[in-house]
Amino acid sequence: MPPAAVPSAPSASPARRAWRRFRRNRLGFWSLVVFSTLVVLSLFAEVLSNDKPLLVRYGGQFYVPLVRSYPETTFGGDFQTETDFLDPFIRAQLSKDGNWAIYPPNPYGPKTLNYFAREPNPSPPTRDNLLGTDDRGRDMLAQLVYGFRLSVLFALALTVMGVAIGVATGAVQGFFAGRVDLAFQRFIEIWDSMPELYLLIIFSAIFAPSVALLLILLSLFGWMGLSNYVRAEFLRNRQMDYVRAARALGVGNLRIMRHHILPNSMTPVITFLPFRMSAAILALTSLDFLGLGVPPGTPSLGELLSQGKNNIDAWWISLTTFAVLVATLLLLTFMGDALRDALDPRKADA
Amino acid sequence: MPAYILKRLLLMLPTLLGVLLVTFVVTQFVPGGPVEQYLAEAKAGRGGEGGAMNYRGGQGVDPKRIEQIKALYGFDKPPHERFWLMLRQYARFDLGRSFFQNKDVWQLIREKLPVSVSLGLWTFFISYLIAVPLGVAKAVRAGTRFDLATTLLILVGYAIPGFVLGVALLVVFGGQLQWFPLRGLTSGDWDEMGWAARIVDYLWHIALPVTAMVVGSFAVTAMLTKNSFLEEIRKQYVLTARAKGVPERRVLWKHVMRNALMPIIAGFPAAFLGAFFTGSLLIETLFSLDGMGLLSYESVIRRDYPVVLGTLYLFTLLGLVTKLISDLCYVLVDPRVRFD
Amino acid sequence: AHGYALWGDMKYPPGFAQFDYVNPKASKGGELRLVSNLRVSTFDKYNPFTIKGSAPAYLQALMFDSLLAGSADEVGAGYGLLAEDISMAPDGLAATFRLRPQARFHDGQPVLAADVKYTFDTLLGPYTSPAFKTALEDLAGLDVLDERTVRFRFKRLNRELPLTVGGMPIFSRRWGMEDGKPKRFDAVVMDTPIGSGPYRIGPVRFGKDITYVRDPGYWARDLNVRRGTANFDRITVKIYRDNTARLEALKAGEFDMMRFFSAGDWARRVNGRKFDSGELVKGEFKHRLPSGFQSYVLNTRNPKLQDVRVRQALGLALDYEWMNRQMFYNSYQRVRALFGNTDCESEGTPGPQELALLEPWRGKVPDAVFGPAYMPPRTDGQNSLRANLRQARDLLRQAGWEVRDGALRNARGEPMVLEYLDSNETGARTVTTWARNLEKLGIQLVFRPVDFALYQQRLQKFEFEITTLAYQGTHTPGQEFVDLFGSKAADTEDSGNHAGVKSPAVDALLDRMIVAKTKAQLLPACRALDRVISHSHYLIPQWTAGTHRIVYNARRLQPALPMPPYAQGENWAIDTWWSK
Amino acid sequence: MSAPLLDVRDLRVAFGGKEVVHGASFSIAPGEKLALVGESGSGKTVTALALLGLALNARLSGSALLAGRDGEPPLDLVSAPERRLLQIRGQDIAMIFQEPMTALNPLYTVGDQVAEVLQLKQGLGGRQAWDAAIEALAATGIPEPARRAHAYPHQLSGGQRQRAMIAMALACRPRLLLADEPTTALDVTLRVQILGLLADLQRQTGMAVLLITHDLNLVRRFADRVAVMENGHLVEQGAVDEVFAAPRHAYTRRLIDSRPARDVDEEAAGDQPALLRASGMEVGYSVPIPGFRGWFRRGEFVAVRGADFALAAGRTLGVVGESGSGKSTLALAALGLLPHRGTLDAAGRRWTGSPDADRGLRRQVQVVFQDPFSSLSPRMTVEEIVGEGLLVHEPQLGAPERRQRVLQALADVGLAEAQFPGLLDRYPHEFSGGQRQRLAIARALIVGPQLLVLDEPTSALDVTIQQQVLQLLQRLQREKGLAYLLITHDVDVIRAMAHEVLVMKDGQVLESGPVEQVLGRPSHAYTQALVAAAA
Ligand SMILES: Nc1ncnc2c1ncn2[C@@H]1O[C@H](COP(=O)(O)OP(=O)(O)OP(=O)(O)O)[C@@H](O)[C@H]1O
Ligand SMILES: Nc1ncnc2c1ncn2[C@@H]1O[C@H](COP(=O)(O)OP(=O)(O)OP(=O)(O)O)[C@@H](O)[C@H]1O
Ligand SMILES: [Mg+2]
Ligand SMILES: [Mg+2]
Repeated sequence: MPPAAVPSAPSASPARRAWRRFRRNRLGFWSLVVFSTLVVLSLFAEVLSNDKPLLVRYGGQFYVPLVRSYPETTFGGDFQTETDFLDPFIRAQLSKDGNWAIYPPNPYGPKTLNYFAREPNPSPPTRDNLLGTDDRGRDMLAQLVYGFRLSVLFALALTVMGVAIGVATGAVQGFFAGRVDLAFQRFIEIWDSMPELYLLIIFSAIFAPSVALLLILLSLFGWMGLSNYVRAEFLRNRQMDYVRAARALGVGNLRIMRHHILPNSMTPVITFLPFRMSAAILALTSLDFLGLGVPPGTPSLGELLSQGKNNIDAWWISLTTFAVLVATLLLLTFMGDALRDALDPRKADA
Repeated sequence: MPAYILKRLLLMLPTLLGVLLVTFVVTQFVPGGPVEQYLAEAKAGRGGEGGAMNYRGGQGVDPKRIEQIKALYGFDKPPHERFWLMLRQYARFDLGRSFFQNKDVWQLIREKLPVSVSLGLWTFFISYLIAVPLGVAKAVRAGTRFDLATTLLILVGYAIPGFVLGVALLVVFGGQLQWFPLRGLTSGDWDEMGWAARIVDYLWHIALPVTAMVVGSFAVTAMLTKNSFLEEIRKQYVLTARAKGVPERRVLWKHVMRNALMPIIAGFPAAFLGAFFTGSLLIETLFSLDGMGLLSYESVIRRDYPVVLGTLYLFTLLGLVTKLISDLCYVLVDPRVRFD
Repeated sequence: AHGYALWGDMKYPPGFAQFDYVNPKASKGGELRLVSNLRVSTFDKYNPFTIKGSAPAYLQALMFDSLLAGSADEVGAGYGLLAEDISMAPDGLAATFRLRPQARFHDGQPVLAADVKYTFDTLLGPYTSPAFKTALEDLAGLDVLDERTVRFRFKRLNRELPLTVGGMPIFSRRWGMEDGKPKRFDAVVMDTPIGSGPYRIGPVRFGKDITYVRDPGYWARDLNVRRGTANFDRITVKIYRDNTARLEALKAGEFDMMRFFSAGDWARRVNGRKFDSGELVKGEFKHRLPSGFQSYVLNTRNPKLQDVRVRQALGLALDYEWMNRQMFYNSYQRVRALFGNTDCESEGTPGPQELALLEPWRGKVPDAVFGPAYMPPRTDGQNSLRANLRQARDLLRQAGWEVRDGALRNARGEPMVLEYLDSNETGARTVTTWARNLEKLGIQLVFRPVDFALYQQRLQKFEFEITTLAYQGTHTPGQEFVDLFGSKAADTEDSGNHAGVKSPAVDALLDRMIVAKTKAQLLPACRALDRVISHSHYLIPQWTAGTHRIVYNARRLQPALPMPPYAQGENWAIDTWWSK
Repeated sequence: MSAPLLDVRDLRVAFGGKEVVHGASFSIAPGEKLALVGESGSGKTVTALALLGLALNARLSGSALLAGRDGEPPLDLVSAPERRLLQIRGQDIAMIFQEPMTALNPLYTVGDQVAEVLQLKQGLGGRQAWDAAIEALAATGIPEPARRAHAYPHQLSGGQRQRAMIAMALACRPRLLLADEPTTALDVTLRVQILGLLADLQRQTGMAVLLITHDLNLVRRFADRVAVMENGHLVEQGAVDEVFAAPRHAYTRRLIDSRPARDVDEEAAGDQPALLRASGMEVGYSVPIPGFRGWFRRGEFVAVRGADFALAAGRTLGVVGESGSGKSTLALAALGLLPHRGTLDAAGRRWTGSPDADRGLRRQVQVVFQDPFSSLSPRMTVEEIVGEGLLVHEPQLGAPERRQRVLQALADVGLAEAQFPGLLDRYPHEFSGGQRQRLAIARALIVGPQLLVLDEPTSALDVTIQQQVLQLLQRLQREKGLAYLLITHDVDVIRAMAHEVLVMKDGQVLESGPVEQVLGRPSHAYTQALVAAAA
């Protein structure tokens, strides 16, 4: 056997090699770095953007409001409920003799109203609110940070759910074909033309809105397109020799689907992944008008967008949101490209 | 083949029945309906031009009147009977009359068509006309700076939600600069215009809404085109064509194109017909256009069940037929494909 | 008589020349371009009365005359338009109208008693909007006495009813006639209405705009109630579906006048070149229309809201001054109580007549009722929000609610969580601040938007805790208040008593109110009721605009200034302005 | 020898810095037939493509002078501008590609594709070009060319497609034809026909042919001279007879020696019980019936009718027959992957069709498929592929033990970690064809079967590798007493491997019996033709 006929010898596990292929796509790799940094940062949003100080020294004692909540009475206030550290009264208390407090870089939380703003809401960028406020007087920067977190996590979850359902149903149809396929296709056709809006209205009559409910409802209807693609791939791949080979080996259907056909049918899934993600981000807001969106007041990019539309003169709302959205989408797309490379072992790694 | 087509047509029956049944059942559980809305109106007293709620007290509406109203909307019969009546009606392609408008559903659809067709078709054509060549160019120049730059561009376009872009366009080009009109499909003096002027006027009116709709639609098509082109370009027959001495341009546009665009071409009829009936609620509202998007949204929200069910019936039917046509197109475009 | 007034005190004497607020020498001609303000912003019929479909904006007002015409500088009065004489039966249970012989429909035929009867029969028939039936609930019947005389019979004494019937549009029997036979009224759709009003339908583009043209031979053009009105030759109503587009169109000069309801729009977005050049003018016209009572309604069926101290505490947390400054650009006034801007409003300490009505209920109503009139808490001046919240905290403590484990809890440890129900999300913006302040008290206010139909359903069944309702004000409160605050209504699903008010004191005062025969009897009852309701904190008053905000094109339009105090926004302009 | 038509000097081709052809020099005279041989991946196709300027993304150096027409100066193909090359292609130099299915555009009729060259190169109008295309198709011996011209590639048989390819290449009467393995995809009988055809055409037009192949039988029959390529080096060239008689280079020798050799246990089966026995076995595919009846029922196409055979341990039953005769169908049925009628005993049991019930039997009957590449899941590593059988049949094994067994099985087929670092984590595409076939064999062997069904185990491999695989199979049979059901259409392979033979045509077993009898004294006309073609 002439050794030269064999490509250079790698000796790393498949996962490592996939990772290497991923890294070879520089754009994708750096997108991943930036994106994960952003996500991780947003996971620690509470430290970065919060109305609670990180550390307070009051009356000779230390307090960590970020972790524990202290009633206002602790700092000489009136109320037993949690302290509002933006309140001038409390601020005054905390800057009296020897007391001090360390605030996060952006001293607003996701729901904090800048109650003591000078400008009417929405206010353009000022020194207090670097990116301005939204139409309720909440700090835009905080909104973006928390909105990004919620939107991305939600989109991830929705995408995962959609892909899971889509792949599973597509796989079943494609793999078993014949009658199963025929029946399932009819089912999809019917399901597809369900009056979603009515179902949502009915649901909203029964349940209070929550992100989880929204996730479930949107997942119920978001899988059909993908399912068809996966089905087509499965229909094609089930005829392949390697499937036959696995059958001849006595491998069960489930394992054939999972280990043999599925990895080779993922192209459409990955191609549409970034688009699905961004669609999911926008979907967050699509049901707001029914009162079915995320619980009101929850910061989300979608809500900011519709605020931007309603307050077109408040450019700082739409522009910043839009920037975040585009950046996210670009990062996702580049990552998707790299992922496709990574999952294709035929691409040379190293 | 005729046998196959007939078989597919027959398969539509259970699907249609299923769709109608499911929707009908669902509507039974939706809160609020025309009768309830009638009662609410009765309670609010004279609505009209005052706008705000002018409260007149709710001493209750005469039960006899309620029965009358129920009969007016056909709710005096039990559901199964209504369903059966509806099916009989649909079998004759009678889509019924709107609860809230003095029109039958056919007429409503016909009225909304010009807008939907304008928006849909132009969006469809422009997005294909730009996205497909762009995808090809990207494929040929894969990995170059051009590829990257255009990717960036179309993704930015994709990321702007149509309604936000629409508002921005409206304010800047319609309001501030006044280059484009703010509403409608045509100008007021349309009827007095000559042919050329009419065409110009029409294009002038749809420029903004179509732009708002089109910008986001490049990305997916362009990317899809690019990927399938890249796939095809590596195939052996391309080499054969080159070896024959076929110039590069011809190789691309004649040999590769047809293969690469197979899925897109085959999807054409569905997308094309879809363009007739899909509306965009937000764009239509924004530019004061009266199209399908608004109709379907309003009928859902106002519980105009005949419109909801009638359009659903029609569109499902059309959708199934176009799916069949799509499949047949596949056979036309790709001689290898066979369905029977 | 030449007119009718609720309490018999008409401002204009018989044979008056014209209303004071019109310019009899206003030039006639020109065009007024308006934008449709209807929610369903298209039209598919010319019949404004049927259930199905929607008619173009302003059609009813411009094309149909009524028996009486109101004046905009006086309340509760109407002067003969189609009718030259109105006479009341001594018991007030019938009103007889005699029609003017010169009154003509658009088809040139005289307006006769038969037409009036036909109109009312139709409006009360099965094919028209139920709203007419509701409004004419107390109408017992209508007799044609002779060719030009009709008599309306009433089921019970209702001082407003002559004005109500007098304000109904009158149309011809021949409208919708086909081959000499009348069509079913709901089939009268695109048939051009045969009214007797100053305008007729001109060029129409469906879904886009409609133009009304002035009838040069309008029979009443020199009548005193019409003199100086209907000055424009053409009135075009354009349809824009979207707020942004409408605003841009205004700035672009697509129409001449537009009324604004949004404070944000008014303050931030109504600007641009045409404003700088003075072509477009932002006019704020102060009116004296009843302020109504737009309020947060607290549903006292909910055990948590049964204690008046809790309700008062909730109101103390509402920082209206902040909202007005931060969100409304200081453009609103606080609603004070039920009868703002009317004679029925309570002021100062109760007078002797009021005391007489209230005294029997001492102890059963809050003591504050006997003190000064209700004033919503303020947060400017010496009263800061913190002070209000402190007071609220004390009230809650008295009511048995204390903060424990980060939430306000009662003795059983139940947290105070309230749900605010709304039919869309725009309300969230204003509720947010309130919720924030309530949080300081340990109260969680959950915003719950639902689909409109569902919202109505839940309101009908009183399945809500807090919501916003905007009640329109009135100068002549009557029967409807029984439905709003009466004990019986509290137990009737579908009634207007959303707050669930069940108080014998209120019932008694309502009783006094509706049996009042004279203004002197009515006013103390109203004022006393006002005190009881507002001091019981069923409603947390919101805000109201004291002005009409109107942008108009000063190059094309000449406003008829000053505005009469009871003018209704754009109708004032349509009626009395003229073209430059 | 007249002045060369094409003179290639020190041609080097590099892809992205990696040189794959290292300085090839050769020349072709007009009317000459030069064969370029060498195993897969040695650089033959790349050399040919380089001559046409079609080696995309490749860096070329050296020179390739093509003599000018009618006394024009010669043209260096390596440095010629694209514009000139465009004229040359199809006109002066034409190429026939390896794979006729993928080399034709699936969406155009073959007539269109042939006519396109004529239109482009000879400036014919549409009508004329079409007629000329039909003529060209006719010249290749396609029956009913006028009708076939309207056919799409997929509607033609492999042989017809190859002819269409040839017609396309020859349409403009090029001076040089580059024929890249024009026959690999074809049946033995067709192969002979096509070469005859090429020879005829060449005689008529006097064109030179560069025949690329790794089939030495072909070379011997067809070519005047031969050039041998190994790893991008042209190691030897000369007249065919000379090179074959006295190969100077070791590699050439190896190529020539790689005809399959028989090395099997010849002991008669005797009383050994049959591992696989079929009698009257019929296998059918359900196919749609056209017309109205087809809505409710499906018809049946019987692909194997009434096959009887028996196979004992340690023996090989060879199945030969032309393409589509039902060989693979027979094999699939024997594997229980297709339902059948008649009786079929596999290791004394019957297939039930349920994966669970059949599991025991699966362990004893294993299979190696025709195309090694497509029968290996492209996204599974060697360890997963080979170890999967253990997962299914010996789930109790722990990971380290399983890995041990996998390594053992790979060693059995001659793949060792020492030779291929990181062997277990590689993917199939990282192996050569022969190695892949070994993987497939290892996958089958690891579960310890007694019977191996081999569906054309060597057809996708080149000669040297084919030989290795056959030797491996022979060794395994000797050592483990495996029985083989060997399907092939290569008579040489049957000769080397089989004890008994089954000849199939149109689903029917034409004849069967011991190998010497069937191949030595073929009684059936078809068998005779088969044997003759392979000589
Ligand atoms: N486009 C390319 N990019 C990089 N390497 C290539 C390219 N095309 C061919 N090669 C490499 O060049 C070498 C020679 O390939 P070539 O196709 O000429 O082999 P061959 O002799 O024709 O083999 P076969 O008999 O399998 O057809 C191989 O190692 C192959 O991997
Ligand atoms: N799934 C199928 N449905 C219908 N007919 C089929 C199917 N598979 C194969 N056939 C037909 O069965 C016959 C035998 O096919 P089979 O694959 O067994 O041939 P083969 O002898 O293996 O040919 P080759 O040498 O080309 O591999 C052929 O005529 C083929 O067209
Ligand atoms: Mg090759
Ligand atoms: Mg086969």
